[in-house]
This record gives sequence, structure tokens and C-alpha cells, in this order.
Amino acid sequence: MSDVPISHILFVSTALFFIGMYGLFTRRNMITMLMAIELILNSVNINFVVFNKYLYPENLDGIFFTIFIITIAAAEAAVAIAIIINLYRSHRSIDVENAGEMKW
Amino acid sequence: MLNDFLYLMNAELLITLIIFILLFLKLSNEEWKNEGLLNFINFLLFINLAAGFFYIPNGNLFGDMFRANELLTFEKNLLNLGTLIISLQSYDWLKNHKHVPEFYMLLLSTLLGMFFMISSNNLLMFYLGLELSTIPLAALSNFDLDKRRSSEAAFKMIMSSAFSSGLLLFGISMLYGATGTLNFTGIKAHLSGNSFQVFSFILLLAGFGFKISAVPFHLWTADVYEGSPVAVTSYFSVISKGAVLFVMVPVFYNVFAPLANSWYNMIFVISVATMIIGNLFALRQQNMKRFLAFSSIAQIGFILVGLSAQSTAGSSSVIFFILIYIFSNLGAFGVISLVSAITGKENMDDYRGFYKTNPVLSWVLAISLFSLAGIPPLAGFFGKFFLLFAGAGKGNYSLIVIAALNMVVSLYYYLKVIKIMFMDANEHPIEKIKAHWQPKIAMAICVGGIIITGIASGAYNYIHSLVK
Amino acid sequence: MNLSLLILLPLLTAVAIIPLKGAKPVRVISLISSSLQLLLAFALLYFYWDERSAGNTATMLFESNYAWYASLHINYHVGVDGISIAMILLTSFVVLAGVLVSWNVEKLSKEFFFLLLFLSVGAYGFFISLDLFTLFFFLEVAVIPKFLLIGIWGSGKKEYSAMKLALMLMAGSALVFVGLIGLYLNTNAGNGQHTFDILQIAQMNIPLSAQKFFFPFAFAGFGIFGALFPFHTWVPDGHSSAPTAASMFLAGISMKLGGYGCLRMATFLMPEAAHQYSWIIIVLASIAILYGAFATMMQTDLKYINAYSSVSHCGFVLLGIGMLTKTAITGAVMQMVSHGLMTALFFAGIGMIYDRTHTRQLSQLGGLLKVMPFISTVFVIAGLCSLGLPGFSGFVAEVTVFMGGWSHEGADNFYRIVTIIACASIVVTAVYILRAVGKAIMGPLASNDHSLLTDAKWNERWAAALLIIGIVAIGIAPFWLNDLVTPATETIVNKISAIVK
Amino acid sequence: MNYSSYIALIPLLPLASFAVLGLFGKKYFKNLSGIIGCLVLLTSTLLSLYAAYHYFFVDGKINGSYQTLIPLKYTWLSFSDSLSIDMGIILDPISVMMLVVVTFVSLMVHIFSLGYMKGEERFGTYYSFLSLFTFSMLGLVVASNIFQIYIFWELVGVSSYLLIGFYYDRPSAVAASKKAFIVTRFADLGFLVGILILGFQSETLDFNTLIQRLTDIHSPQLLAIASTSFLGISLLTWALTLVFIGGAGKSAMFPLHIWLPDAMEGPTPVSALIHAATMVVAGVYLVARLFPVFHINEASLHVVTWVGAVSAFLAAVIACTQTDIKRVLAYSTMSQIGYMMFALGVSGYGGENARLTDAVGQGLGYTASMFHLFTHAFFKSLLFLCAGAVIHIVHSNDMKDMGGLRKLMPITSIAFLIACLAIAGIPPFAGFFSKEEILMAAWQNHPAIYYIGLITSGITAFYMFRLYFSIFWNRTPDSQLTTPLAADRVPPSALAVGQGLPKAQHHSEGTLSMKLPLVILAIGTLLVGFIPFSKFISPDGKPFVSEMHLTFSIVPVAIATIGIFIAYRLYFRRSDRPEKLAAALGGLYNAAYRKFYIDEIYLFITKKIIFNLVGKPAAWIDRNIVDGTMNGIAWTTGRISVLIKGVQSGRVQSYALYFFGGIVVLIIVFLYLWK
Repeated sequence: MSDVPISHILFVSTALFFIGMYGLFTRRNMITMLMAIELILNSVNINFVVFNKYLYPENLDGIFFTIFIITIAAAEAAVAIAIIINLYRSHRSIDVENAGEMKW
Repeated sequence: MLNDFLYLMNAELLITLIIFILLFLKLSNEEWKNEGLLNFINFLLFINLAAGFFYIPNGNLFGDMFRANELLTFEKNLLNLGTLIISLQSYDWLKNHKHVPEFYMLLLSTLLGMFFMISSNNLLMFYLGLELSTIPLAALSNFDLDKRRSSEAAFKMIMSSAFSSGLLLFGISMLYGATGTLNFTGIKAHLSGNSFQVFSFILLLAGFGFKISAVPFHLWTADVYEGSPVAVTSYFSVISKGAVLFVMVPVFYNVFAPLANSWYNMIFVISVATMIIGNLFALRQQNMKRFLAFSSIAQIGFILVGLSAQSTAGSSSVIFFILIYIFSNLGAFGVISLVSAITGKENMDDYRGFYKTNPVLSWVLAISLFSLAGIPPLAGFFGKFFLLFAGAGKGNYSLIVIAALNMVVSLYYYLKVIKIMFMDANEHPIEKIKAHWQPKIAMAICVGGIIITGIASGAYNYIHSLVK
Repeated sequence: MNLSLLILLPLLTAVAIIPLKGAKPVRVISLISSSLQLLLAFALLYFYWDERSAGNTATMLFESNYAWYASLHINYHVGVDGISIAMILLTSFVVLAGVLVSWNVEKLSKEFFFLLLFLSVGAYGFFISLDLFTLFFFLEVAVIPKFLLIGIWGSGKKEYSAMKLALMLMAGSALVFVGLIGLYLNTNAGNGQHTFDILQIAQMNIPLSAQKFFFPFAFAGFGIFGALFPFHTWVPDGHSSAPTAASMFLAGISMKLGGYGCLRMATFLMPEAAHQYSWIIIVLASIAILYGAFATMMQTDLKYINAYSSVSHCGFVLLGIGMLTKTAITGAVMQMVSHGLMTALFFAGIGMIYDRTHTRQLSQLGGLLKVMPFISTVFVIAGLCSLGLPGFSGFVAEVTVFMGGWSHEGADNFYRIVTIIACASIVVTAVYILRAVGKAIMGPLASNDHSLLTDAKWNERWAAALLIIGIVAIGIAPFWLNDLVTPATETIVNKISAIVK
Repeated sequence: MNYSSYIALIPLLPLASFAVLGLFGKKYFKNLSGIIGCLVLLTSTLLSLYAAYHYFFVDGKINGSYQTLIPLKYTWLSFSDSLSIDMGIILDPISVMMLVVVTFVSLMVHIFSLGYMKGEERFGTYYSFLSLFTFSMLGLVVASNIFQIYIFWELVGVSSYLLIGFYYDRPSAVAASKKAFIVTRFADLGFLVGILILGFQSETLDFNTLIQRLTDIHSPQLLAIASTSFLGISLLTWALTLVFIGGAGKSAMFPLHIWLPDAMEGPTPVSALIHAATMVVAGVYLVARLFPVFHINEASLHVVTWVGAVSAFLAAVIACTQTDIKRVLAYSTMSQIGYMMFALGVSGYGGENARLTDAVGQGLGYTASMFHLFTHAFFKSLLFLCAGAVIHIVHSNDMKDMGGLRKLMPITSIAFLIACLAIAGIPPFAGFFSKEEILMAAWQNHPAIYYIGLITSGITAFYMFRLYFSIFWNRTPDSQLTTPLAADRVPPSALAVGQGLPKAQHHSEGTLSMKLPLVILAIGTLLVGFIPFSKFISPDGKPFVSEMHLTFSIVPVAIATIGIFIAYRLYFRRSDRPEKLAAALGGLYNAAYRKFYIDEIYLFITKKIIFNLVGKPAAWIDRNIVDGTMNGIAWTTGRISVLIKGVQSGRVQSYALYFFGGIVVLIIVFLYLWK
């Protein structure tokens, strides 16, 4: 299985990255946006793992980094959801369009 | 091993200790009165600040992931000082707040994150520190729990920060792919300046740019500043920016030295854009915090000019300016937070005739704004002068001309506030504000710093000696 | 003597009045301090003569030089030559007069005097500093107090004027800043070190390309301060809405910062560029002279009249500098001193009139000589000095400029014609001055309630007397000023001619 | 010989009295100030008389020619090694003569004013101004440096300004003073430029050196200034003409004369002093001072000649039509100065380099001009003082309000008559001799000018006696003062006096202080003509004898008498002849009465051209274009900031988009464009 060329996997990760970005730009629902961001992070994870596995197998920097990213992503999600909930309390909606009072 | 662990990480450990103390205070269910609690915390923070001056550790840990030296300690002390000032200033606001310990826990954990970020010598460590300093901030900016704007600000903050860190991580991964190491020294060794590395560097730059809110990565700034509680806003504008800049200087100067030419041009473009956009937006602002947000964006533009110098003069001028910036900006925010905490007024028009009722506060605000505008004999003048002066060292005069003209534009909106306070009439201005001693001390520190730092060349010379 | 006293005295006074309560002690202390400044200035003059007569031919006297920001080669370096001393004398005169005139400022008097004194700190520091950084530092120190003085105590559309003045002057100092940095980076004090030290820079010769690039910045920057056409438009608005003392400072001192800077930094340190661009300066200056005079002819507000006439008169300063001959530059310096005193007197007179009649419109004034003879006399004297009447300082300065312009080495018709244009302004000046005097001072009384007005108070009398003494002292015995200034100008001119040859 | 010690006092004493009276006059010695002024001036008069005696008879003359002495000289302001303004005293025949004239006339006026200005509340100020003027005039006279003369030139200008505007609450007076100052200032511009040229070219400002350099054929300076030409005219001509313009301005020569008639708004004694005897002849004096230089330059000398002649004639014609007695006198002054001017113009230099026949070669015209200046000072100031006395009683300047005053004021009428005869050139009165010499000089040198002068003298005689008759005859004495007073014309001082004084005294001739000067001057007018002037004053300082040709004098005298006779026929008795005549002359009369519309032309130029076409645009441009640009920049900045505010849309997603866009731009720029 190790004969999958690195480019393929990088393509997947990049695709994932842009999918996530697209989702972030287009989705109205805050939770969905959060998920989009998770996609981006995951593409990064893939990158790290792949680079580590294919290019620098001698040490495990990439793998470590991935693990930390996953952890922090969880924390980020937790805080974000907390904020979104609190925002729902005041706005009675989690539509991003409603969270645009402050401008200019 | 253990004792130099204790020894090298004293600053971080101290903060962790304070966090734990607060945690236990929270858990122990006897009721503290806010006043006493705040004084106690401020006392702890003061100890923390003072302790920083005693040990000046030097060495590295965790296989060169974490390093400490005199310069880094000095930078940490600056951040400690800023935090203490902010905490003193927000006394009146926190006095009536239900969640004081939580506030400080979050605040200090961000500070902890910054410390790690500053000391990091490894992208992983750097990233962890960055996130640790960012995520709690998002929570903090929501700390006016029942204010719509506060939660909106928090949402914007968390979303854009997550996005930016996503891009940053993508860049880091690319960089990892390109160099095969996360250690700064290692990266430097592997950098050759090919376009792939430049590409990944641009993503990194975007991450930094987001944190210091440089154009075009700045758009979250104004909204978040406006929405968050004043204490948090000032923390945003001074401490977190300062920390990131402290990191940026070595990272750009050492790690990415091989890419120096290309990043010089990027910084040039970005700084010009930042100055101009920041000024143009600041011209129109009515909300004090929003106004200061844009003014701080413009300031970042000037700092980037200094950063672009690629010389010891450059790095020392940047650090020196951050020192001054702490005093000046916090002086301004001190007055604003006092006013908004007591009267809840944050609009410029509310400040009409402010001088009639609160001459001292007006002078404090005026001096801070003059210092921000770079008016001698206040420290801001020296800071700006040295930044541009260092930037000019590259011989790129167009940058200096643009910067100098932007100083004029920025002067306009600072003077506008002065005019509103001193010259405009108002039938019912903000009533006389009776401040407690904590904010007074904070402002005294700021004003003293503003007046002394520039005239007495000691601070700069010290920084210069450290940077060399 | 230690020149830093000139900075410390007003500074300490300014600090000292902060804790005081009530207007009276503030006034008294400021008065004492400003009289001490006057004494100090005269002491300086005396010591200067002493040194010179003792055969000390150094360019600068009483130098003191401390490292300030060593790593950036920034020093606190002060020293004086004849020109600086002339300027310092002028400053001390105007400061004292200004304090006296604003004796009765009731609104926020403490802040008012604080700012006045702070302004004088800037002026003194500027005139004595021999380090470009210090020069620039004090130049900007002198800007913001004006903004506050005009904005808070001013009249008319004061906010607009204050803002305009502050911004234009700041733009000026921004240009100066660029010129300064560029100059610094092109200096070479051995082994690649740069320097801000004016005397050192004067020794080395800056590459011509750099001079040609940075001279315009420096000159235009200071030119904005010195009302260089077309950057003079802050002058009318600023002067007209400023309170009396501020107008006196503005026209009397801070416009001189510009001229002095043009001379000390732009011309002295970048002589080749100065020589190459001199014709542009001359053209602009002569435009300012004549056009300013004609514009004045149309004004109906006393302060606008004097403000525009200041544009015209400061044109002489820039013309003299542009001519680059010893005589002309001497004339320019004399004109700075003379115009400083004269316009301060003028504004003092206008202020006294305005305080009483509450109008500055010519149409609403008339026959004041009957009700307030002293003030009217002051006004007339200022006017006569402004139209260059012999016996007053204005004549001396202008004639020197004319002579210098006419006897320019490159004695071709360009300089002649320009000089004639400049001369022509004396007629126009006469027209608008006599118009103002005729309407406001002479003729029948404009309105009956003016007949109840009182003449000058003691403080106003002293202020006016002080300035008049200065004007007449130059007017009837110009030789001392000439001897004071000439050696200094010679060093500048010799440098230029050495380069040019 | 040490003159300096006291010569310096002659001008300085009046300066002192000016300072004292100006500073303390109002407060301390209000009415004493007159006395003080008179005493001070008496001293300087005596001093100058002594100086004159000393110069002319003791030691002025060395081996047969009067020397030019510089007893005193300080460097006042030095421009360069060669050029410097020196304050000095020059003693040569003309300056000494002028010293005497100025101090003497000024003394007379001081004394006269004691009575005339009594009751004036600014009495002290008046005397301080008089002293200031005297000081300046004396300084001008003794100036040894061309810039020194310019300095005092300006000072006399300003003191005349102050004195004309003495009744400052009369708009007409203010306007007149303004006009006088500005017109002369305009002329001074020419003077100044002339000085600059002369000074620069001859590399000195000192009169002696300058004259010596510019008259010596071999001097490089003369070569340079004569060879270099601007617009095809040699620099020397330019310089001298410009200097002469200055002189013409002060001496009210055509076309710069317009200020003189208006200047009569001042108190009459002032007119007598400044606008008749002393200041207005400064121009003549200036030309005389530079005469050697003028003399080597034909062109500029011609300008002097013709300007003088035209002014003389024109003024005389206008004088015939004016009814304000002071204006008539003013025009006659102008005309007489015209005589002096063209006398200088037609004069030769004398000595070895004589041009034409001997008499001219000896510079008769020069001497004559100075002589006429001298005599004119006497009779013209006498005329003005008499006019003053008349006005003082009649409270009007208009001859229509007068008539038959001879009974009321005999002394005045006699003095006036003497003066009229003198000015008309009837022997043996002073004017006769000087005028004869002028005409003689003209005759020998420039016949055309001679004829103009001749006709003018006839007209002069006519209008002077028109004046005399219509003031002192023309009516039966008892009927005088019945006409209502033209109050607007009356000086408030005179009113104050008029109301202040009891009727009886009102109808007398005024105080002794007013009569005394009249008598003295009248005597002077009778005698001074007999002074053999050419013995003392000649261009080159060498005395010569100017013999009187009786045959030559017949024609002028005859013409003068004819003029007088016509005046007698027309004005001796009240009649309608004058009106008839005026009607007959028609347009010419009106033109003359309107002063040939010169004032209107000036008004047009200043108001329409200068103000509307230059001043207004300048002011407008400054506000709207220059300042507009500045404000425009600010406005544009603000506008941009409004335009781009949409970027900050408040929508977090668009923020992210911009964020990403920024990255993309950076990548494009720095990976592809800006490698």
C-alpha cells in the first residue's frame, strides 16, 4: 500500500483544505462554519502525516504535531461552541448574517 | 534537570501557580468580596512582575524547544507589566462582575501561552503557545456575557482566529515538508529561498499578520475591539500584539534570514497598506474603542517599517516601541475603561467638554494620544522616530516619505479627540469621575512611562545592548 | 555660560505653575520667569561679545555636547552664533510681551501660561541646538501648544484654524524629517559611521545627488513654517483665530523657526543644492512678497491684514536666504528679528483693540485715536515699521535684503528684476497699512459706544513699550545687529562660495 | 576746524524736543510745549546762522572755491566693504544755505503756530510733529550719503503725513495724508532703485566719492555704468532718471503733483513750512546735490528740464481757476518749483569743462535755481502765513467768502502784497532777482524753455493778484464776514478759537505771535534779493559774478505788469467779468478748473486697475485656489475613507475572504511578478 505516490495524498489534503475554505465562506450556519474549519485542520493533519511518513520517516515531528493539532482543534471547538451558545442566547439565532451589527 | 527546569521556566511556572491559586479560590466555596479578591490578585501580579527582575535565566529546555535569555525575560517582564496595568485599570469594571477568578484564569493562561510562544524555538511549541494565547482571548472577549456585541465579537474572534490558524498550520506543514524539521535553527539551515518555501512563508506571514492585525488580515480587529470589554480590548491591542511582535523579530531576523529579500518586500507592501488603511478608517470612527483599534492598526504599520530594517537598530527600535506603546495605549485605554465602567459611555461625542469636568483624566488621555501621535517630548516621538529611522537604514526613502505623511494623517484624528475633549462645548458632559486608587496608580505608571522613557535614553540603550 | 539654562528656565517654570491655585500667582511667576529669560538673553549677548572681543573666532560659542542615544549617534549638542543669539533675543522679547499682554486671561489661565512657556522652551531649544535630532525635536515641541492655544482660547472658526495649522506644520516637519534622515544617511564620519552633528556635517560635503534630492524636503518643510508660497495658507487662518499672545508667538517666533531652519539646516548643510535651486526659492519668495501684499490690500479684518502682510514680509526672509549673498542673508536674519518684533507689536495692538471693541472689521472701526490714544499710537508705530519706515527695524532689514539682492555676484537682470519686484512691495505695503490706519485709527468715531472705551492698562503699556524699544533699537542703531549677525552669515556664505567655485 | 560739535546739534535739538514733547508733551507741559519748541528751534537757527557765517566768510573758501567738508561721519549700517550707509554731515554752499532756510522758516512757523494753534487739544503733539519734521529736513539737508538722504527723505515724508492728517477726524484730511504719502512713496520706489543702481555701479554710497567717480571720465565705474545699457538706455540715464522721479514726487512735479493741493488739508502753518518752503524743494535740492552727475548725462538733464517747465506752466494755468486760496498757493508753489527745476536743467556745470557760452558755462542756472529756492522760501511761506491769518479770521478757505479785508487786517494785507509783488517778479522784491537769473539762464541755453518761463511768469502775476484783490479788496470792508461760514472747511481749531474768543478780538488780526513772523518775513522778502548769490553758490564752488542786464529784464517785468493789470481789471471790484471770461474760455476753463482731470485718471488706475484687476484676484486666488488645494487634499482623504468603509462589512465570512484574497495577492505578486 505504500506505493501510493505522495502527490495523490497531497492532492486529497489540498482538496480538503479548499473544500473547508469554501464551506467557511459560504455556509450561513455557525456550526457548519466550525465544521469547515475542522476540515481545514484535518487537511493540515494529513499533510503532516504524509510528509513525515514519506519524506522524513526518521523522526516523528509530523505525527506529534498532528496529535497536538487534534487536541487543540477540540479545545477550539469547545470554546467556539460555548461562544455560539452564548450568542444564541442574545441573538436567538446562529445565522452568521445576524452577527454583523458592528461594522464600518 | 529538574532544577534548571524550575530555573529556566520561572516566569511560566509563577503564572501557572497563580492560575492554580485562583482555581482553588474558586473551588473553595467561601465567598470573597470582589474588592479584596481584586487587591489580592493585583498583589499576586505585582509579585509576579517583581520576581521577573530577579532571576535572569539563560539556557534551553526540551531538546532546544524552549529557550530563555535576558532579552526574552525582559520581554516577558514587559508583558507582565502590561497585564498588571490592565488589571489595575479594570478594577472598576471587575468590581461588579460575577466571574472575577475566571477572568483572571483566562487572562493569565493567555499570558502563559504568550510566554511559551516567546520562548519557543520550535514551530510546535510556537503553535501551542499561539493557540493557548488565542483561544482564551476569544472567551475573554465574550466576558460581558449579557451584551450582544460582546458575544458577536467573541464569535468573530474565534472564527477568524481558527481560520487564520488553519492557514498558519497549512503553511507550517508546507514548511515542514520543505525542510523536514520544526526546529527554528534547523529550518534556517534548510531554507534555500525557493518558491515553495516562499509560499509557505507567506502563509506563516498571514498567521502573524492576523495576530498583529496587519492589512489585509486586520478586518476582525475593529469589531472585536469594539465588542469586547475595554480591559480585554486593551489586552488585545497591547499585550497579544506585543507578544507576537516579540516572536516575529527573531523569527524574521534569524529563521527566515535566507528569505530576507523577499520578505523585505512583503513587509514593505504590508506596512504601507497597513498605515494607509488604518489611518483612513480611523478618520471616521465614533466609538472610542473602535477608533483606537484602527489607530493601533496604523501603529502596526509603523512598527513594520521598523521591522523591515533588518538591523539591530530595527529590532531594538521595535521592542522599544512596544515598551512605549504599552504605556501610551494603556494610558488611553485606562481613561476609556474608567469612563465606560462608570458611565458606560464609549462614544466620542460623549467626551465633549470632558476637560471641564475631568481635567486630570483629559490630560492623561491627551498625553497618551500625543504620545501615540508621536509628539515630542513624549516617548511616542522617540519610538516613531527610531522606527522610521531604522527603516530608512535600508535606503528605501519612499517608505519613509509615506510613513511621514501618514504621521500627519494620524495626527488629525488624535487631535480630533483632543479637540472634542478640550474645545467642544457640551451642556451635560460626563460627570466628575471618582477613580479608585488602583486605576490612578495604573495611569500614573503610564504617564510617568510616557514622559520618562523617551527623554531618558536608558531603556533604549538597555534594549540595544540586549539585542546585540 | 551654560545654554541649557535657556531651556531649563521656562521648562521649570512651566512645571512649577502646575500645582498653583488661582490665576494671580501663575501670572506673577510666569512674568518673573519671562523677565529672567530676557535678562538671560542679554547676559548671553554680553558674554558673546566678551568672547568675540577676546578673540574667540570659533563658529559656535558656549558649546556643550552630551551623548544622548549613543548607539544612534544622537547627541544633545548646543551652541550659539550671532544668528542664534539674535533669534534668542527676539524670542525673549516676544515671550515677555506675550505674558504681559495675556495678563488678564481668565479662562484656564494656568494652562494658558503653561503652554506659552512650553512653546518658548521649544523655540529656545530650536535656536540653540546644533544636532539635527535635537533641532527636529524642539521644532515639533513648538507645534502642539499652538494647536491648543488657538483651539481653546481662540476666536472665530478656531477649531478649523487650529487643526489646519497643526496639520500643515506637522506636514512641514514630516518633510523636514525626511530631509533630516536622508542627510544623516549620506553623512560619513569615518568608518561608515553617520552623524547628526551640524558642525561635523558642515565639514564634510554631502554627495550632490543626495543634496539635490533632500534639499527640497528640508527647505519646503521649513518653508511651511516660514510661510513659503504656496504653503502659507495656514498663516491667515491661524493668526486670525489665535488669541493675542498666541498670534504674537506664531508670527513672532514660530514663523522664524522656519527661516532659521532653512538657513541652518537646508542652506548651510546642503550648499550646492541651495545654489542650484536658489532661483526657484527666489521666484517663490518674490511671488509671496508681491502677491501677499496685494492680497493684504483686499482684507478687511485687522488680523487678516497683518497675517497676509506677514506672508509678504517673510517673503523677504526667504528671498534673502535664496539670494545666498552675505548681505542678503544678513538682511534675511535682520528681517526675521525685525518682523518678529514688529508683527508681535502689531498683533498686540490689534488684540488690545479687539478686547475693547470686540470687532476687527475695518468697517466697524474708526477714530480710535480719540478714545485710546496709546493703543492707536502703538498701532500706527507698528504700521509704520511694517511699511519700512527708517528709524524702525523694518527699513534696515528690507534695505539690506535689497542691497544684497541687487549686488548679487551673478549680476544679471534676473536678480535685478526680482529685487525691483521686492522693492515695489514697499508701495503696496504703504497702501494697505495706511488704509488700515486711516480706517481704524483716524477718521470719525465708528460708533458712539466706542467713545466710552478705555486706553491701555499698565501691562499692555509695558508690553508695547518693550517691543517698541526693540524695534527702535534696531531701527536707529542697526550696526550692532549687523555686527552680531555678519560673522555667522559669513561662515555660511564662505562655505557656499567655496563649493560653487 | 571742528564744526562737528555744534553742527550736529542743529538737527539733534529738534529731535530731542520731538522726543520730549512726543512722550511727555500731553501729560506734563501742555501749553508750554509751544514755547519749548520755539526756544529749541531758535537755538538751532542761531547755530545754523553762525555755521553759515563761519562757512561762507571764515573758512569755507580755500584758494578761491568753496570746499565740501565732511565734519562728521559714522558708519551706520555696512552692507559690504565698499557699500555702507553712513550718517554724516556734509557742508557745502547749498547745504549751508538750506540749513539757514529750513531753520529760519521753521522758526517762523513755530512762532506763528503759537497763536494759530492755540486751544488745539493736541497742541503738544503738533509741536512734536513740527520738531520731527524739522529734524528730518535738516538731516536730509546735511546728508553726506545717498542712503542717508533717502532715510531722511522717508522721514520728512512721514512727518508730512502726520501733519497733513493732523485733523485726523476729518475724512478729507485722512484721505489727503494717505494720498500724499502713497504718491511720494511711489516716487521713492524710483529713488530707491536709482540708489541701488548708482550705489552698486559706483561701488559707494558716499556722495563725494560717488560724484567724484561718476564725473571722472577715466574712472572704470563711469565707464561701466555708461556703457551697460538696459532696454537701450544707458544705466546712468536710468539711475538718474529714477532718482529724479523720487525728487519729482517730493517736489510735486507733473505728473506726480496730485498730492500737493490735497495736502492743504493740514494746518496752514504746516503748509507754509512743509508744502511751500522746505520739503517740496527737497527734490530740487536732490538734483542740485547730484548736479555734477546729472550734468554729464544730457538725457536725464533734459527730463529734468522739461518736467520742470511743463509743471511750471500747467500749475500756473490751474492756479488761475482755483478758488480755494490755499490750493491757489499750492499750485503756485508747484509752478515756482518747476522754475527751479528747469533752471537746473538748463544750467551748465561751470569751471573748465563748460559747455556753451560763458554765462551758462558758469552754471548760472544752478545758482539761479538755488537763489530762487532761497527767495521763494521767504515769500511763499509769507504768503501761506498770511493766508493762515486770513483763514483764522474768516474760517474759510474759499475766496468767495472773503473780500475787503484790508481794513480789518492791514499788516497782513501789506505783507501779502509784498509777497505777491515778489512772486510776480517786480523789482526790487526778492523774486525779481532770482527769476531774472533763471530766465537769463534759460534764454542763453534753451530759448523754448525761456518762452514758457516768460509766459508762466505773466500768468503767475495774474493769479497772484487775482488772489490778492479778491481777498483784500473786491468788496466794501463793512460787508465782510456777512457770508455764512462754510463750516465744513473750517479747521476745528479755528472754530474753537473762533467761539472761544470775544467778538472784539475776533475782528482783530490775531495775537502778536502771529503778526511777528509776517513782519519778519516781509522784511526778508524785501531784502534777500540783494544778496549776490553767485558769489557764494555755484556748481563747482567757484564764485562768479552774474551781471544784471537791465535790457533783458524789461520784457519779463512788462509781462508781469500786464498780468497784474488784467487781474486788477477783473477782480479789484466786484463784477461779473470773471464769470464772463470763464464762460468765454469755456472748455479750457473747465479743464483747468478740473485740474486737467489728472486726479480722475489716477483714481481710475488705482481703483479700477490695481484694486479690481490685481488685488481682488490675488485675494480670491489665495482663498479659493491655493487654500482650496490644501482643503481639497483633506477633503479627498476624508472622501476616500468614506468610500472604502464597505470593506469593513461586519460579516466575518467576507473578512475571511479578504484574508484569503490577501494571501493570494501576496502569492501572485511575490511568486510570479516580483521575483
